[in-house]
Amino acid sequence: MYPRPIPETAIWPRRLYMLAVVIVLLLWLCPLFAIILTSFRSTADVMGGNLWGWPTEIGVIDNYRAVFTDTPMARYFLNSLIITIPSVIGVLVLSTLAGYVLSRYRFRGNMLIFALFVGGNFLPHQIMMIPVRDLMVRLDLIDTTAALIIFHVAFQTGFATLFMRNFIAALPDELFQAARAEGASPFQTLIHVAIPLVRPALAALAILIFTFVWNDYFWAVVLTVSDSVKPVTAGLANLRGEWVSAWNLISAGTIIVAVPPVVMFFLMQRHFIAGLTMGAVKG
Amino acid sequence: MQTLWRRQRWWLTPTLLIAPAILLFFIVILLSAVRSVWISFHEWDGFGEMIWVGLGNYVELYNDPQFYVSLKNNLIWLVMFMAAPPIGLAIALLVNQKIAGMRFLKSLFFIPLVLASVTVGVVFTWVYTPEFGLLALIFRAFGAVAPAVLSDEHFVTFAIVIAALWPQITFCMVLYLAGLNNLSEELIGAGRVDGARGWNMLRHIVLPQLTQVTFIAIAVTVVGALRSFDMISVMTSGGPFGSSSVLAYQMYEQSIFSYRFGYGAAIASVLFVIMAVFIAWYLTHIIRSEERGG
Amino acid sequence: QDVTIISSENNGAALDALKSIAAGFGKEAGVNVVVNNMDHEAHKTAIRNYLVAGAPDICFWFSGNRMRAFVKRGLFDDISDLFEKEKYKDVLGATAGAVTDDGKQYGLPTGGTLWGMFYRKDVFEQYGLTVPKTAEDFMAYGEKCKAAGITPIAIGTKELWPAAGWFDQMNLRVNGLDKHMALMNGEMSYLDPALTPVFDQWEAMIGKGFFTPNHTSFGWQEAAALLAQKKAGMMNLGAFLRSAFTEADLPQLAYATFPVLDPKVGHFEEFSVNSVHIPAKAKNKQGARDFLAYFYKPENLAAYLEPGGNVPPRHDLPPSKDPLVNVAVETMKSVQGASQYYDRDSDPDMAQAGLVGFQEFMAKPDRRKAILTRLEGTRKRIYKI
Amino acid sequence: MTSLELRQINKNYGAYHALRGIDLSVAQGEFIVMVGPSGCGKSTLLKSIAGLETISSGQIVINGRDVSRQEPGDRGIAMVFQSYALYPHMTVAENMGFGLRMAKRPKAEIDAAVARAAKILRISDQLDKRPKQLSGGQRQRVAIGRAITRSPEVFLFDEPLSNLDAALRTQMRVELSSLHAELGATMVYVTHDQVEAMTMASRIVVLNQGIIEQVGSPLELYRNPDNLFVAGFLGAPRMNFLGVTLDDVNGRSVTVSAPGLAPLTVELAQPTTLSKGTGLTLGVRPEAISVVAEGSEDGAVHGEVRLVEHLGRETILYVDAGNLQTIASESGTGNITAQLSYVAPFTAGQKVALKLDAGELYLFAPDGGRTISARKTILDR
Amino acid sequence: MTSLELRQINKNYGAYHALRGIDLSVAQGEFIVMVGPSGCGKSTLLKSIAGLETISSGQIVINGRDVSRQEPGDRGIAMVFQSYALYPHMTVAENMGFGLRMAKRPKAEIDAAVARAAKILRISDQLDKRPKQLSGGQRQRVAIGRAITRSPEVFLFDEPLSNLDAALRTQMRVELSSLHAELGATMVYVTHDQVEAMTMASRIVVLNQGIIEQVGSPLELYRNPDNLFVAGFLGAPRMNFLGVTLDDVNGRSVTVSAPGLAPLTVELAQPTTLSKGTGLTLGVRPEAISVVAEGSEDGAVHGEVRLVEHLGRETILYVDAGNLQTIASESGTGNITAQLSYVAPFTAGQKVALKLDAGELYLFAPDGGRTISARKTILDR
Ligand SMILES: Nc1ncnc2c1ncn2[C@@H]1O[C@H](COP(=O)(O)OP(=O)(O)OP(=O)(O)O)[C@@H](O)[C@H]1O
Ligand SMILES: Nc1ncnc2c1ncn2[C@@H]1O[C@H](COP(=O)(O)OP(=O)(O)OP(=O)(O)O)[C@@H](O)[C@H]1O
Ligand SMILES: [Mg+2]
Ligand SMILES: [Mg+2]
Repeated sequence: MYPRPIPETAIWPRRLYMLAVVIVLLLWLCPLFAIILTSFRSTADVMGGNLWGWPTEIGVIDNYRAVFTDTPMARYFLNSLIITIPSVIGVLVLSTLAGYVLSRYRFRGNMLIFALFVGGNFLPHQIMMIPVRDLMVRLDLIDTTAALIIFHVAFQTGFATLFMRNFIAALPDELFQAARAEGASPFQTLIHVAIPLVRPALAALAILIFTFVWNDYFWAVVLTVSDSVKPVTAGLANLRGEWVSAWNLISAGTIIVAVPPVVMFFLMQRHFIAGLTMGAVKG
Repeated sequence: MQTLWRRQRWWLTPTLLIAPAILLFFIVILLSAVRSVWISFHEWDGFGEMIWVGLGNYVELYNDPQFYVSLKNNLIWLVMFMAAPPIGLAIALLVNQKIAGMRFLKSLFFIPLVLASVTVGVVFTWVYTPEFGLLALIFRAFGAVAPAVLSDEHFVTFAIVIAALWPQITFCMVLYLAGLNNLSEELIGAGRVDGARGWNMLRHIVLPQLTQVTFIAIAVTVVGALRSFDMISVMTSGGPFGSSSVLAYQMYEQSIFSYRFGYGAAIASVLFVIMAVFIAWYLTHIIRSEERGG
Repeated sequence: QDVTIISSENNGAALDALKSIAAGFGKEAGVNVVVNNMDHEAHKTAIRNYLVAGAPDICFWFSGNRMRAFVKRGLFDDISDLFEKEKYKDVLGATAGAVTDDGKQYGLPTGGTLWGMFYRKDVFEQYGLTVPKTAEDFMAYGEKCKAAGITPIAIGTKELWPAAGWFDQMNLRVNGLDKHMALMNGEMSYLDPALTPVFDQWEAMIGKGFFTPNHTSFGWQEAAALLAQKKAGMMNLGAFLRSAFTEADLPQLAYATFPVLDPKVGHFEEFSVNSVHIPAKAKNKQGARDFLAYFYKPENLAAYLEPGGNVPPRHDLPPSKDPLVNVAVETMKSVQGASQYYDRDSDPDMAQAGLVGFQEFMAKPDRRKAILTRLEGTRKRIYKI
Repeated sequence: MTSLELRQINKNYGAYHALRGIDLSVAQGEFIVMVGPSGCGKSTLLKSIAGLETISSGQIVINGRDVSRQEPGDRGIAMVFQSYALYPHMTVAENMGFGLRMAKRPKAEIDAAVARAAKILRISDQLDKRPKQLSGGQRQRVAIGRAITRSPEVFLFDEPLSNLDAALRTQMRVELSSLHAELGATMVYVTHDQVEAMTMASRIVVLNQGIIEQVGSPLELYRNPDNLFVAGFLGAPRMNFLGVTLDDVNGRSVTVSAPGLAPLTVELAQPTTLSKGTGLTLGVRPEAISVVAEGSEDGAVHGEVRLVEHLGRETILYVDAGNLQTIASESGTGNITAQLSYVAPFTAGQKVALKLDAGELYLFAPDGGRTISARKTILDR
Repeated sequence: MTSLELRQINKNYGAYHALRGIDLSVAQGEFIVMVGPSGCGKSTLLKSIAGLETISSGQIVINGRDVSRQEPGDRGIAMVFQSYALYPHMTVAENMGFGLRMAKRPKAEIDAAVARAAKILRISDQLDKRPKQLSGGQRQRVAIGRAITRSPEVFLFDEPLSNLDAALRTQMRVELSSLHAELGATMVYVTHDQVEAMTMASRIVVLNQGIIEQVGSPLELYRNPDNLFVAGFLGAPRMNFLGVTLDDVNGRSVTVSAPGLAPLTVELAQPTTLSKGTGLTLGVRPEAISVVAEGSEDGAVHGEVRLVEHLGRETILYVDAGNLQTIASESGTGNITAQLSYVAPFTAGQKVALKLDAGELYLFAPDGGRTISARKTILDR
């Protein structure tokens, strides 16, 4: 392990070290704390310019309630879930299938397909903006959650395939040979051998894709209009338009938007580093 | 039928399995990219007729001062973003200790990674707000007055990049943590026996083992820098007067605000070419390491 | 069949009014009415997409050039029939022109915004300020404010357009409406010497520090908040800035016209008209017409306009309870002509360049030549000169 | 009855010719062990039989059926891998039943087959554990159990014991032999380990660079290697090879000698056509060398002890035989290895005289190294 | 002169006590081999000496200096790892010179040291290659070379040969022994391999569960194991252990027997205080067992051959000795292993009578398994 572990017997150095880490962490998350604190302030304080002093009253409940009652935030939230969950599932399915094929079968063009997946994943979004919009128009999907789902699944599949391919390629060859020797079909091998083994990778990938999709703003702006389909990121931008200097409300909205990915992350974090370790970090 | 399937399944199965991903990805992503290049040779307002102008858009771009501002800003992004891998590594090293509670702190360090860039943009706009913001507060503590960084054409890009670095550093940190997990215990032991310590250990033993991670961190960072859009859109809309614009944002602005989709596509294509250089570098690296069997 | 509406209302009260009108109509007509509200700025982007695909049945937009851009491309429905049926021409007067193209009507004006200078009476009283009437007055006013420690003019140019508004006002006062419109229509050069005095005086004001420092950091609402918080003397905007004021402070808000810069020039004002339209691709055009007719009933329209402080397009509405509206109505009676607003009068492409240019000028007045040259280049490109 | 037959198997990896015309016929119930240096194609051959590699040409016949083009699962084989290749996410029972489950057999049948195999291997009480919870030897048993449940016609093993430690390896080796006796199935077994090869095989196949050098029973190969390669490959420490010249031919008896080596007489299998003076290779196993009193007339070689290794009751001497021309022995050229079956009090530097057991000399032809000395009896030497 | 001294070394991993009061004194130039079952703490001890693990208590003294709290790089040791642990991004020369470079030695000195080490190991022509371009044996040499360049006071090896194949392992083993003779340095060597332990060690240290069971020369340990553990650990095939009861005590001579085992007389090291009827363990190595004619009075055990293994000239018999109570032998309980040093024509199922060599019997005390039989001479048994 590097850096060298502080020996378990050195209790004081360990405590001091933790203290130092906590201090760095506080600095690191300082902007976040600032906004959390602000979200607790009452409107009167904010309007009166009392942004950092002792709050005259606590506005947490009012602020957070305002976000949900004065705006369609609840709706945006639901939309985001409607968009994000199928996207994550779609990406996981497609990329597992593609990653399995790319890592377990040698055929001409294997590398080329892989390269295109990887390369496409690095394209600037803007270059696809107009044609994707046109495509969705032609499919009559513009301003529907389906448009966002299709786009996100298509785009994230590039990255996810790279990830899954590396992960499955890192599994021992002999497991697959054993399955084949036992008469399992390629599809059975995928279901019974590959997928159970890549579960940690799927977990890590699920977190990443979830945050990518949940956090998308650009495509939300390009492909949606109606409140009934707009995700929270675009919703948050809307809020800012309405509440320009009501920093307490904006802060509350911001925190609310951030909650699901943070929760998701904490739920799955056990697998996160482990999953990444095998999948992403290999070339 | 049954036997036909059994005979042919060795190639049919993989084909069927990979087909959906390929179809979707190629149609939605790759075809769109190609079509965009095609659009860049036209003058088009997004709904009317497309008028062929050949390289007209590119010629205009060549003479557009805003283009160079954006290009310069992209460069600033690129250069400043390169701070993300080393800082990410530093934090990863800091938290890579097995002490009770460290796991939880580590997870807290990850938070910026999962925040939406809109969120980060809002957070930092708040930090930078003149008079009320955190930055102003800090300056005031030292008896100084904070510059209004978001309205100063000289500071604005740096200010946005610093905000954008926040999640980017986190991403690099996560990658490095994964990499540090994978270090060979024996190599480190060998290094220690050879008397390498501290910086020497990092430089000669640890970093060489992290080259793959560093490579990915740099790749992700470069892409992030070139793609930067959300933060600019949220924090300044390219302002003041275009001074914080980058190619991606300028493209968006031209297409959406000025209704010049052909011109926007041309900007996107230029961005694409810049990116292509990088993608090519990345792919050759990957393919080469594949061939080495890694 | 449903009726869907996309609005871009930043004013919560107005939005509520719209929603209750919609609900009322829904109940009456027995249909489901959906109101999608968007951020004002985001809406400007979104409308380009949704008019082409996924159009609602009703959308809010701006009349004048901005409307015509869509009309030219056949994206707005011709509602002359509705005009005939409901005899709107009789009640609309001049504003009908703003929604007319080639003799046909494409929308209903929802309300006009008269632009001008707003201030707090109590602040003026407190510091002994008076409303500036002339250029000299204005300079004196500015000095006095600064001496009192408040900003003479609150402005936030983050959204770009407030700077252009200032330009419009000055150009109208210096060059008059015809020359201004010539510039807007691309018929006049941005390097024309006639513009020199405009920028000279503007530059002098900037040089003296009359405007909010770091104005590019602020949106108009934040700037309006400065006015409300008594940190600034005046602000050039429409009456909608009242949304930054608390109910208790509202009576203090007062309107004044922009100072006269050249007494030889006539009285022109900037008066922009918002409007509501039926997209050509709307699915339920009949429902949309029914809704518009309902919406445009005097009582409904009045309810909708009430919170925003806009000037009613129909002259058969009862007088507003809002003194500011009544002032505006009065003012409009004496005006010799009106422009809409920089970004509504000029080509969108040109507008984008102009908005950025004026913001830059306000921040870096010394770059005037470069900025104007650039704008001129854009004008030449757009109008193919 | 022939259980497995390989006919002219060729396998190319691109330009690389990994298997070159392999012919082999294995009788029902035989235990065939394949040995050969690393990279000689053992695994490739095994995988080709299993169907995990497609052969370039030739035929694989199992119990009379040509299975060359069939899927591995349909060939009636089962394979045990070096790394066990157990599915880590399945229990022992699931691992063992996986093949039958894939073949959609009824659950009762699967359970019965698993129980039977578990009983044979004495792992019935481990069935609910996961591979991670098992020791190396137990894992190996599960891997074998997985093969057994499928009741294949041919078992294939690719170095199944090489990941175990020495003691466990010995134990599993014995168990595998018993299992073979019990099941009576045909087994093909690849190993690096000489002891495994010698002790388990009905017949050993020696592979080298994609061709079969020799096939035969362990003792036959040990006592009567067909050529220099096989002679050198089997036996540890390795056979000593000395460069000698043909001094005299007398019917089927020849005399050879070398500088530093007293003349020795060797019986040939057939009268030779080689002419005097030809350079040949003489082979003698370390255990056929003994130390005699200095000056004894039996002393064929004189040298200085370079290193002594004591192995319980055996002693291995590495003797520096001066200018004697030896060929690539373990202790480097110029050394001769002797293995004494007693604890010998030698120390490095000591001068010794070595006697080569006259009945235990091998002579190899100059090119290709074909054995030309007479065949030895296998028992009672 | 004492080169390395361990005093009461303890090491805890949390609650797990991995090393328990290890005491050991190693003389300058000794070759110490540590053996023991997996998990007994060999690597832990080696790493503790190197300083890669911090010991919980005790002292490590190298050439008179207490280094217990020093950094690995300052202890004057060099370590060779099982997986070589070569720096993949450095050339061979850089790998070998890295330690000196870290010590900021002048370049000329580093180059000279590398060249010298490379010459000793015959890899001078490989210096510019990277580890990946080398074969296993070459890599192993580079790893050793890296240790040599640092001219350490003590070399530490952790199973350095276990990743090599059998032939290479034998070769490297001999080379390492020569290297040791050449450098005259102190070496501590951990291995799983009995042959390595027996052939290379000046002294063997047998570790078990964190304590030292016995220290001594290879033959001493082989001939005179202190206890049942050491007796069973060294020697392959393993010593046979039989449960016997004490029948008779006659001064230092006792008679033991068991059902199925004729009474045997064993000499003790000291007069015993054990009473008749006590259960003891009798040990006899497979090579001390011979087959005698059925009905001969020498036949101490009668049984049926279960398995025969032919190893070149040796034959190993696994004999099912009926109701004889044997303890955990390789072929399972109830079997007795005999190793005959000739090719024996036995087949499974045959009835045989076995004779146990009277001078080669070991007797172990009931608890802890301390050896109570008399010590054997090492030579000339
Ligand atoms: N997929 C492959 N592509 C190209 N060459 C291969 C491939 N698999 C094996 N080879 C080559 O074929 C030869 C035989 O390989 P094989 O694995 O059969 O050797 P082996 O006898 O099993 O060796 P070992 O004892 O090391 O396991 C080797 O030279 C190897 O490099
Ligand atoms: N870092 C550690 N934390 C906890 N326990 C450990 C650690 N390292 C080793 N151990 C335990 O200490 C004991 C000794 O381990 P060690 O690696 O020294 O064994 P070994 O004798 O080298 O075994 P092997 O022959 O398998 O290499 C083992 O039981 C092991 O599980
Ligand atoms: Mg192999
Ligand atoms: Mg170990």
